[in-house]
Amino acid sequence: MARIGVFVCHCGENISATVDCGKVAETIGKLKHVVLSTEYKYMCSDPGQTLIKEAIKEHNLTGVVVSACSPRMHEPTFRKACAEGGLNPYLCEMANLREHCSWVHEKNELTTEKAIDIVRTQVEKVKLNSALQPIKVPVTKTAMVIGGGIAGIQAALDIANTGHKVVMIERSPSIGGHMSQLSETFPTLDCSQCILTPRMVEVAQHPNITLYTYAEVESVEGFIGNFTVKVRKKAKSLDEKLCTGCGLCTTKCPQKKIPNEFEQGMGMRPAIYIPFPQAVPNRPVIDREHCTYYIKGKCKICEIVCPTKAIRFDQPDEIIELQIGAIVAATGFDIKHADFFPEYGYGRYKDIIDGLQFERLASASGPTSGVIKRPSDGQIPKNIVFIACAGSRDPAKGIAYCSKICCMYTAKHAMLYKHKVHEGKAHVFYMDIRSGGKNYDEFVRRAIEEDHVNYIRGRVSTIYERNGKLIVKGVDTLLSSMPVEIEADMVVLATAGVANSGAEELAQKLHISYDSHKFFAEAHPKLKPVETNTAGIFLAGACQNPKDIPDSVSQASGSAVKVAALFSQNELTREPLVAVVNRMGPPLHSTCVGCFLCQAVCPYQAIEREDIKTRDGKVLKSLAKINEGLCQGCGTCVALCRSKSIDLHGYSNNQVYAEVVALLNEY
Amino acid sequence: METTRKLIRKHSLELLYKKLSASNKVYAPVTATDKQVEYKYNPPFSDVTFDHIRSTLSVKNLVFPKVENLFIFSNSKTESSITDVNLNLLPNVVLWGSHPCDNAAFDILRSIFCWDINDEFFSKRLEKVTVIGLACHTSDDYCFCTSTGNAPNSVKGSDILLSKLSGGDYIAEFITAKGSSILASSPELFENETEEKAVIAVVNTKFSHEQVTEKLQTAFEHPFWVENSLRCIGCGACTYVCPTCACFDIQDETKGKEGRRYRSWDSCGFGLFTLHTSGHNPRHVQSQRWRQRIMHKFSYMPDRNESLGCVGCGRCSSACPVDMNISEQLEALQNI
Amino acid sequence: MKTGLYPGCSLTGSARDYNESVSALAEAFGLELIQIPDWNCCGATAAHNLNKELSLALPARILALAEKNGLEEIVVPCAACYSRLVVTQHELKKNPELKNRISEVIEMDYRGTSRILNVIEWIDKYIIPLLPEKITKPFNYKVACYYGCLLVRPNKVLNYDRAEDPQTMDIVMTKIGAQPVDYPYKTECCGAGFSISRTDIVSKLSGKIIEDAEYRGADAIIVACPMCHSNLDMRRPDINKYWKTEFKIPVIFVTQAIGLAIGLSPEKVGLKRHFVDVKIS
Amino acid sequence: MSDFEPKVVAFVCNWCTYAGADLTGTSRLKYASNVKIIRFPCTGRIDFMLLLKAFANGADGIIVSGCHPNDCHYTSGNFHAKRRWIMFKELMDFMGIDMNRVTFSWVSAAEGAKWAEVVNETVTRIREMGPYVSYKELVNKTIEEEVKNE
Amino acid sequence: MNNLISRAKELLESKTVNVVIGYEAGPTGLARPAFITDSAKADKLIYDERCVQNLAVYLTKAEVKNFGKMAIVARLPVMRSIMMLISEQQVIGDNLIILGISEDNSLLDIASISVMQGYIDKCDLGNPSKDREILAELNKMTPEEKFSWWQNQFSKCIKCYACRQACPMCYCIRCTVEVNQPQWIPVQANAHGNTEWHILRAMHLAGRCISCGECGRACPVGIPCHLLTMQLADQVWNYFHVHAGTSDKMNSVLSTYEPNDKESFII
Repeated sequence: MARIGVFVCHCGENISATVDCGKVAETIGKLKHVVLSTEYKYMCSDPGQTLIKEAIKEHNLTGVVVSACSPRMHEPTFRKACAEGGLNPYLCEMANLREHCSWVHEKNELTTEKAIDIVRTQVEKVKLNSALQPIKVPVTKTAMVIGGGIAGIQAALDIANTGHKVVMIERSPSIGGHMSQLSETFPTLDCSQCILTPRMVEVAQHPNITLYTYAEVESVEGFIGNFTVKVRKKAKSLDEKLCTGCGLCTTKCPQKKIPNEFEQGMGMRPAIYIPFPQAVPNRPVIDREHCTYYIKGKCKICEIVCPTKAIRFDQPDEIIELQIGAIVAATGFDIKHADFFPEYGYGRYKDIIDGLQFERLASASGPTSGVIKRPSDGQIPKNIVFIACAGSRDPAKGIAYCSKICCMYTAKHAMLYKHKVHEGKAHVFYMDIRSGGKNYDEFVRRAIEEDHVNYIRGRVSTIYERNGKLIVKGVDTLLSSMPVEIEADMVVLATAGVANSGAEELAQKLHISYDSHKFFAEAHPKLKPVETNTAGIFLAGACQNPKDIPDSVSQASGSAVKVAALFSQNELTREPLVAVVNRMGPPLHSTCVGCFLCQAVCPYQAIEREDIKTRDGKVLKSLAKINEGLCQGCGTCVALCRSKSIDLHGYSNNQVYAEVVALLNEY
Repeated sequence: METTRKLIRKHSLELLYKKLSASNKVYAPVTATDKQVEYKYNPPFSDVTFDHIRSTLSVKNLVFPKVENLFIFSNSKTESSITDVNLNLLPNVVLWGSHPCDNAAFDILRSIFCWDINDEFFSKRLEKVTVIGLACHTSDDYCFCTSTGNAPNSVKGSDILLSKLSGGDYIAEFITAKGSSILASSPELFENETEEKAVIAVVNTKFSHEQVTEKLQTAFEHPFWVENSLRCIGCGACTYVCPTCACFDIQDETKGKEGRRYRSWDSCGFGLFTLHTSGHNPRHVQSQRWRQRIMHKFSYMPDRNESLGCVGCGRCSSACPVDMNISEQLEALQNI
Repeated sequence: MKTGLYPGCSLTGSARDYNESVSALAEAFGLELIQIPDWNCCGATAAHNLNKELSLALPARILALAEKNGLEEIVVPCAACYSRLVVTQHELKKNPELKNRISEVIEMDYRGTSRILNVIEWIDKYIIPLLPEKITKPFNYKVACYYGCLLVRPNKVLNYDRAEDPQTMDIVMTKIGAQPVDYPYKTECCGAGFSISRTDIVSKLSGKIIEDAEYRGADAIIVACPMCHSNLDMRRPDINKYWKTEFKIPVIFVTQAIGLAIGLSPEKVGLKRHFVDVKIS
Repeated sequence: MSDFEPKVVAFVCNWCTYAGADLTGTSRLKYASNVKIIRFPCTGRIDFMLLLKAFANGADGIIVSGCHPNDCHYTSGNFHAKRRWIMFKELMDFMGIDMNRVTFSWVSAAEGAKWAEVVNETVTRIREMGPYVSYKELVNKTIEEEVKNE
Repeated sequence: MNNLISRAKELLESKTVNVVIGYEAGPTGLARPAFITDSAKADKLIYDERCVQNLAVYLTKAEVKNFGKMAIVARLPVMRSIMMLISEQQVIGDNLIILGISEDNSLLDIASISVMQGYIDKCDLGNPSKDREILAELNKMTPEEKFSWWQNQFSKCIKCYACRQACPMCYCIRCTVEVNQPQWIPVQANAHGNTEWHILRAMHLAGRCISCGECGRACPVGIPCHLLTMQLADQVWNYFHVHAGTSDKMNSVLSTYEPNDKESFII
């Protein structure tokens, strides 16, 4: 027989000022199975909690209803108190008399009556609560970092340095990401490669890090602490153990006219190539799409010249399966390209380039060895226009957000230009200058004041070519509000930062959510910016939204700590408020009929198929089975299940039904 | 027993109907818009049908309602109290125009409900019912009353039996004291019987129920059941329309402090009918349930209740969505 | 299917040449155009600055008349009218209450089911498929396609072509043998809003449009809007006076160009009504 | 019917509307006390049968509320719920069961004021409509008849 | 019909299947489901307008499943039911041979599930025209009229569950009405219990009903309960542009969603 204790809290006067707490306690005390119904000024205080603990023992309570504030506030408090009093914490419910009653109604009888209804409802519910045990799942202490840019590198190193194993997956032939393409970095103008390369090498040499480049995630199954990840190692057409990285093959390859991705298409590379001199690993791969042998069936010059006979034309893709405990997604971003800006003439006029292309032009290792030469004729531009917010903050273009990094790198670009072309004129069209960050605004001011970059507040409507010049038509909204026309030799568009290609597919493989721009979604915009809604998967860097290097690195370190915290436990405990499929003895085994429509509604792929078999392996019946590690307890499957074969701990059919009845009927 | 027979003209029949309606609830068949024949309380005489072969449902609900309250209860913190149903408040009912097959079912139901202990609900209700039966002048392929020991003009179960004359008048046969009292209270409505013979439907005998009963003694494991019930979809239509099926379920329904216990119709055709809490089901496939239905009516009841559990009305066959024709199966069983 | 035609005031007044070319094309391609009976002013361009309900009621009445006459699709050659009609349909679709209110105002049932085509859409749908066999005199000229503002804006409402760099008219031109030039002024303002009050602004803005077309070697400017046409054509003397130039480039409606390409006479397509001589035919 | 106090049950999700209603409280915004809340983890958990149970137990009105589309704590529970309500509402409309007595809303954890508005609007509407007699009759009349054994 | 019989014989003789599920004529002249296991008895098979029952209902019945490989006579609604049953993992397509019957009662060559899908795609998948007319009439009624119309219908219901048992999609081994903790649906066949039962049934078939009308046909007391599920089938099409039973991969409407599903009643 149920023995329920009810504790009505006054919350100082927060509740008792409008609700007659004495009457509530008295009325509830008359309910069947309520053996104790009492009131107290502050239930959450130490004496209040002690009251509960003692009552549990004294009255041998089987259920507790604390009638106080919102369970979103103090449910953990009182569940803990019950546990300390010797009662299973899940046999405690809260009746929300404050936020949902005393604070929102006037003092009168109706309010007290409502309070009684609310408490009665919880009493009827708690009678049907079951004692639940936290769910324990083991943890595989190996992390996977997807993406080898600066965020991924930082996360991998931080995790590896805590002593845990890390697998890093990078889809291009080298790690380094966009940072390796940059010339110099704001706000210090130190060389990007110089600070990045040591980190890249550290990754390659770290005993706890296994690096797979030219590899992509094929599938992810499982749950926090227990992921099974399949990785496709694309064929490099190379025996990496034999290759010394001498690079002879790359110089002899006859196919040399392939736009170089690392140079943002501003240079060419051969079909067998090392993406850039500092690449890690410093080994070539054959780009099978462009390789003459794969296209025409003959050539094999690289094989002939290779001194160690390392070329393997028949190498297949390899799928490896890894057991992983936590995943850090650090897949970075891309920038909006080409035909997105027809009015800016990108793609039509050679001398209109994007920010990353300018980085390569300005880079000492770039196609022009760091001399700012315009692509069309190699002339040094005398008059250069930078357009910030090319696409960003433009709802009409479908990108309403600020790409965050453009203001700063545009200032840097203008500065670099002025440092290299002293007599040149640099103009920047901008909407606002967003230079929040340590030493950021000073940096922009330096561009304006010391380097005399001409900042024009206004947008550019169109760019077209006339008399060999690029006519940039815009408006100056600060001085005259009149149209401005600049005859430029070159234009640099700070195009919007967008989600990397394949982000959506990867998110679907990881079962994490993503926003309408395909950026990965954090679990909470403020309080859980590193977590995703899928437990055990964390975010680092610009895959979440455009970020600069310090932000990416900070978040990467944050995600590393999350992983390390997870790996500090041998097993995980989770709230047991999960769904469960009923089971019974043969011949029924369960009332589940195995339609598996629940699999379709589950946002977490937490519903598995379980085959009931005879001893000789014949399948008698297939049932749905909830994976407790994955289930988050939303209950959508419960409401969908036609035969009511699934139920949800904490919100069971019996409980919610009893709540409806209790709320509307007097007892 | 020699019974009184009188002639009653059609217009007098109407007067009788009105007179009975004044002091009783009269339960009479009408043809609904969708061609279904259903019984209603006190329909206008003009709506009452005299030509139906069978109503969609039997009239067993007069004595065995779809839902019957057994008692109501209320709980407080410390005690529970029970209030019985006051059966004395039941109204008098005249069942008008029901056919001999349906009327014969009352005795069979009594043999079930009052087999060992008297089911008060059933017998109190039956006590209040006066049956003015109507002999069949039409029949169809589903009818097989003659195979179950009944006849289209059997007086079993009727207090008065009306038989139609070709001109539209009726012969009234007074069978019981209840019936005779109606004659006594309204002698002016009746005339003496003439030579004319009533029109009675012809229902051919399809099988010998004695022979069926005998065959069933050894037929429990016969493959017949599976072969002939594959198409049965396991609904309860046959049992719910049946005038003699008497299985029920008992439930408590509580709302707040108060609640009630009631019984409602159940069916042996349902898979859950015999499902144990353990998950074991002694009749776990449909063929076993179908076998149960026939066995119960043609073997177990003759054995235990000394009467067949079937009156040959043919309702179960006509209601079946997949044409599980009971007389066809019984015919076949007789010859296995 | 029958297509309804909403001519609006321009096509019966200052842009009769446009109207003639539309009719000539319909006739030449065997297309049935039914003028919406009892049509009224669309309210452009003043009504929406003065009275929102009025500015919606006027086009709604036109659309309701089309619905009433069973015209599921209507072509609106004038870009201003087109804009007003589409905007109205859009506004009333998202606001059912307003829709009921407007129905009351116009005392007619308005459902908003008509499909509204601008002239390019009409050409794309009905003329382009039949065009190849019909071309007898390919329009072998360099053309600057001038879209103006109302044909493609507001893009969110019209959902037609690219607002900043439209292409549809250029594509139509290539189909009749013309070579569109790269023309940055295709959606620049012609100053139509000031065509009565500040003609100097019109001259200044329209002048730039013409100048760039000539600079890019175009033989003609192609338009699909009566107001664009009147500013670039009728105002030409003022423009030349303002800029002290001698611009001679003709301004031709897209329908006229197609008409010429299929061998219709200049008179038939209304070319004789132009202020700037069209010497290219 | 001037003294008619409607009984309104609110089925809300824990993460948005329940939290939003908490915010209404924290903001001390007042609303009609006729509404009582039952908490669910997600609108996806809310069985359509519960709405019928609420009516059967004497509710005159119902509020169903959860996270705005795309804001679901569980990513998609509210989308599934939306489809369920679309179908349910169509069925109820077809059967003549009055869905004007049910308010469906999206109230986020930040929309404390909206919650008060939703409640007050619903209570006002139900007050005008009066008690849900036809559903109550459906339940009570038959029981009464059965109790009387007619 | 001869084609059907010879095909059935061929399948049974070659042991390709163990049973052919089709129709035979009963003693009263009605057609009824038949299970032919012996080729000698295949001559009993008939196919004409009388053959109305949806045979797909048998594919999930325990005693029928025991046959293993089977052939089934299938007109459009049966084919759509089979699609649904495969998509809901109740039937294994490989175990089935479809003896398709066209609109004009001729035997179709349905070699595989994908061929069946091709056939279904070409058919009119809306509700039958006679039901469409009744639905249109009902939809014209006021809410009060609808309520009393349906209450009048439900008052006849005896809860025999013939509607459920006849429906191929109602294959649950435990129906919600049989759940008593909590008792979702009142057990008794009264106005309340009947109304909620019919709501439940219709909702559970939303997006899954293939408009065969079998539930209404099976009802011994003549409640046109198929109109409820058909109305929802119409609405599923209106809202989501989906017809149930058109693919063996499909998830039903209520177990899937599109973020931009349109509704007008959520504030």
